[in-house]
Amino acid sequence: MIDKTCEPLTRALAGIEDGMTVLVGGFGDAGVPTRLLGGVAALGLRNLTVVSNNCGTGELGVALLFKHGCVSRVLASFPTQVGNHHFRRAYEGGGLDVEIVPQGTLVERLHAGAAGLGGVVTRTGVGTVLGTGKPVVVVDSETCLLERPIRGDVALVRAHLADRGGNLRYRRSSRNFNPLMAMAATLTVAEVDEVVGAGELDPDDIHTAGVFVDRIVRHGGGA
Amino acid sequence: MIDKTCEPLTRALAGIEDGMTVLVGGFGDAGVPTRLLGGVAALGLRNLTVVSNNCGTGELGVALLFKHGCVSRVLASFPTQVGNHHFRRAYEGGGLDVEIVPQGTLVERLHAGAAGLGGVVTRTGVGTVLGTGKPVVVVDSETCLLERPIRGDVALVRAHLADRGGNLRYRRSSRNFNPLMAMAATLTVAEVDEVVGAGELDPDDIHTAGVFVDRIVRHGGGA
Amino acid sequence: MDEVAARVAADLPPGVCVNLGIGLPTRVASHLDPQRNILLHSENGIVGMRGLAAGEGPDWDIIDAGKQPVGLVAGAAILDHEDSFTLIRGGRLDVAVLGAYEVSRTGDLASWALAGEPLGSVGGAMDIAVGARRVMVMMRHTDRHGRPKLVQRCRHPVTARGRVRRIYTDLAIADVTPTGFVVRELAPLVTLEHLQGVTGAEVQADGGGHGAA
Amino acid sequence: MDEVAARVAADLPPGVCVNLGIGLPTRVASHLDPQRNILLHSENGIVGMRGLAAGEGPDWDIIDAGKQPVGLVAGAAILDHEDSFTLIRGGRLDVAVLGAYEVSRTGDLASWALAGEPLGSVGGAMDIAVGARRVMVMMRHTDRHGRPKLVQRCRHPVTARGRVRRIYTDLAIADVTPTGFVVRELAPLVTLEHLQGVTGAEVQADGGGHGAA
Repeated sequence: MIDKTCEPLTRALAGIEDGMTVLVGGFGDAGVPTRLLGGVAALGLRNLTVVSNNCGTGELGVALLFKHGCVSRVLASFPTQVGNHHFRRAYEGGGLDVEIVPQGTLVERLHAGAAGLGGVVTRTGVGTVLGTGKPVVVVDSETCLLERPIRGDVALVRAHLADRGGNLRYRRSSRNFNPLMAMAATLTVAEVDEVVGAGELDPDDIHTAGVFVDRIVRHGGGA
Repeated sequence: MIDKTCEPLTRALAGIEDGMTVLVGGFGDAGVPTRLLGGVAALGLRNLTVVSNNCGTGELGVALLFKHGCVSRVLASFPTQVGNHHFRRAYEGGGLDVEIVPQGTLVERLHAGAAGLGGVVTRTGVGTVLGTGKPVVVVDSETCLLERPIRGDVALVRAHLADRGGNLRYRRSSRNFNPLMAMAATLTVAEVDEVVGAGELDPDDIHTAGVFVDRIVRHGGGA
Repeated sequence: MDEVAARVAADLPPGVCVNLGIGLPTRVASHLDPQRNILLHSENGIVGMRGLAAGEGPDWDIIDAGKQPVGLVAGAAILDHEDSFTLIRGGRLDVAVLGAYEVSRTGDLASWALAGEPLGSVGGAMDIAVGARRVMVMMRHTDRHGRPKLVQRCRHPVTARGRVRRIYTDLAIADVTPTGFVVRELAPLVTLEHLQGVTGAEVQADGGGHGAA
Repeated sequence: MDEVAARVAADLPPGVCVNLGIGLPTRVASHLDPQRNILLHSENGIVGMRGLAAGEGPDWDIIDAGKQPVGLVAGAAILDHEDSFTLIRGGRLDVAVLGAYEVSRTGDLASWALAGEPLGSVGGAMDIAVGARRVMVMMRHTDRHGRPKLVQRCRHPVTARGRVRRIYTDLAIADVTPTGFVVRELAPLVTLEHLQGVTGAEVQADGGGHGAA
């Protein structure tokens, strides 16, 4: 089995470039790959499209991407939170395009991207401003929106355990978007608490198969 | 937590009626709920629509539904196998409508049924006889089929472990279609090797949440 | 609003799976009778959520949709977001109790953004409103300026059309029916006339078996 | 066909994730060099499959797509069908080696049903053919009646259009190119003229750097 652990951080982030679409796991502060995000912010990248349920609070995680002006477009279900001053500032400064996506539609658009599907057919958003102007499909006389797949050039995910081959386990509700995003990108980098040897995770206990994961860094490592 | 274990078998199958759509977990002989299927066959039901990757071999499992003339329609990706004489006989006797569904399309149609989506947009099957006559959606100038959701009135699934509240764990590749089908039906009945108390499965180790499971029977129990 | 929360809790049928929206509906949790086996769902992937016990420290990997630390009941399960929204839209979420800015007489829900504000946060609300088998709203009867929140047509951006079945407010319990709002109960000392005065659409007295309290 | 299987195995780049179709392609597995870290995928939910070791008993919960018992390598993962087909169609299946009834000069694959037969079994073939990053076919050059299986247009029902990139047969290795079949290698003692005689479409000599063996 190939060893996917990867240090230093800059090596784990190699290939992430201006203009790319970056999927970021997490919900609120749970399951957010803070070390990876700190690393991306430090690279000084520009014009990233970020897909993340929230837009970060405080001085950690996704917030840093806004603080350092890395983001030109963000897709999120819940951007407005107390403490999201870096997002607010970026938004109010202009030059940041925000697309509000219903959380379940975000899920299914990521699933479509992950699974090579051409779109999502959902009732969610019909008759609302978030459905306005979108193509519709009528199924059994019910109107549904046809939503587009989301795929990342990169996914940054946060897990609890990994084996060297990239098999991942998450802890509690920090699982959230991480498994889905890990499958929906061309390059997937995981930040984990602990790395064990190949075969030390029971095949039935793996949440994300290593085949979806390209590189692993430890949560506690340096910048 | 409610105790979902349910005996005798006839009680676990109560409410399954002529003409219903029944999702049956399993791939080949792995992960097939044989006790539940024996029970359904013994009920002498008629005109069932069965959704199952395979159509059974020998004298066990899905084969019994064909043997006892319960099925008028079947959706499967791989019905033709050595030893499937009961399916063959039902098919050649007429009165059995067979819809061949590509395995990954079967997966996504079940997912759409499970997740309340209006359809599936997939490249799979385009330009083949299985795509002929189906509605298409053009996404970024690529033609995709629009496939319909599949939802069961009943799902019969096979797991290894359950807790009393219906949380399930599967063993090895007997997992296959079972988690998906467990989520895609109105009534889900699980056949398991062992039942443990609520709280004895770690919340991170559950493959199918008990909220999707209505009744549990033991694999070793009587007819 | 704690009496309202208690009333919502008492009205939930035993054994159901319920999603409580951020804000006021969260208060329903502390009024649930554990004997009635009600399963709390949180869209970020918990089935079997509970409030933290007195003195129980937070585990920041276990949070609710409002990003606050919570606990897990015995028999709880963790889901990823995909299975969590499969539960929501696929028929296994029996009841949603949501907060709202407005509810229209046809059951339209406005809960995710304010009219004229450039940004809103929809979260899982649209999926929950579309997917839950029964959508109930728990809110104050009027906004902080005293304006009606039960209205003829929503002024704020809509979350879902025609999905709300029942509204619990500090003044009344009303159902959305084909003929509009029907009052099932009035809070103590509240008259139908008073209620009509603070409601933006016609409120009908209950003609059926549910006598006004 | 074991030499062909060995050749396919040798041509697989190190570290790739590969799906081997039922039938002949399965034989590739026993020729893989363990040092090259090739991950075998089975669509019924295994990543990291291996053949049973000598004397190793079957575990009937661990089967391949052909329903035969197999083993798991250290570091293997079990997936449900949904994640397994996400892998297939989503870009993480690097190579598929499939069996075929026919391959057309434009890369159409016919592998799942015979012309005129009322029933066929498609299994995962259509998804794999559409989803794998590189689709290769391993088959005999002619059918049991000696008829060509590399053809102008498929006579049998098609699995996917224009997806096959390379074909390994007992007589040759050929690529599907914009101008049709180009022979990359001939088996020992096979001439291009002989190959053309048993092929249903034009076979072109390799004009590039891949000298015919």
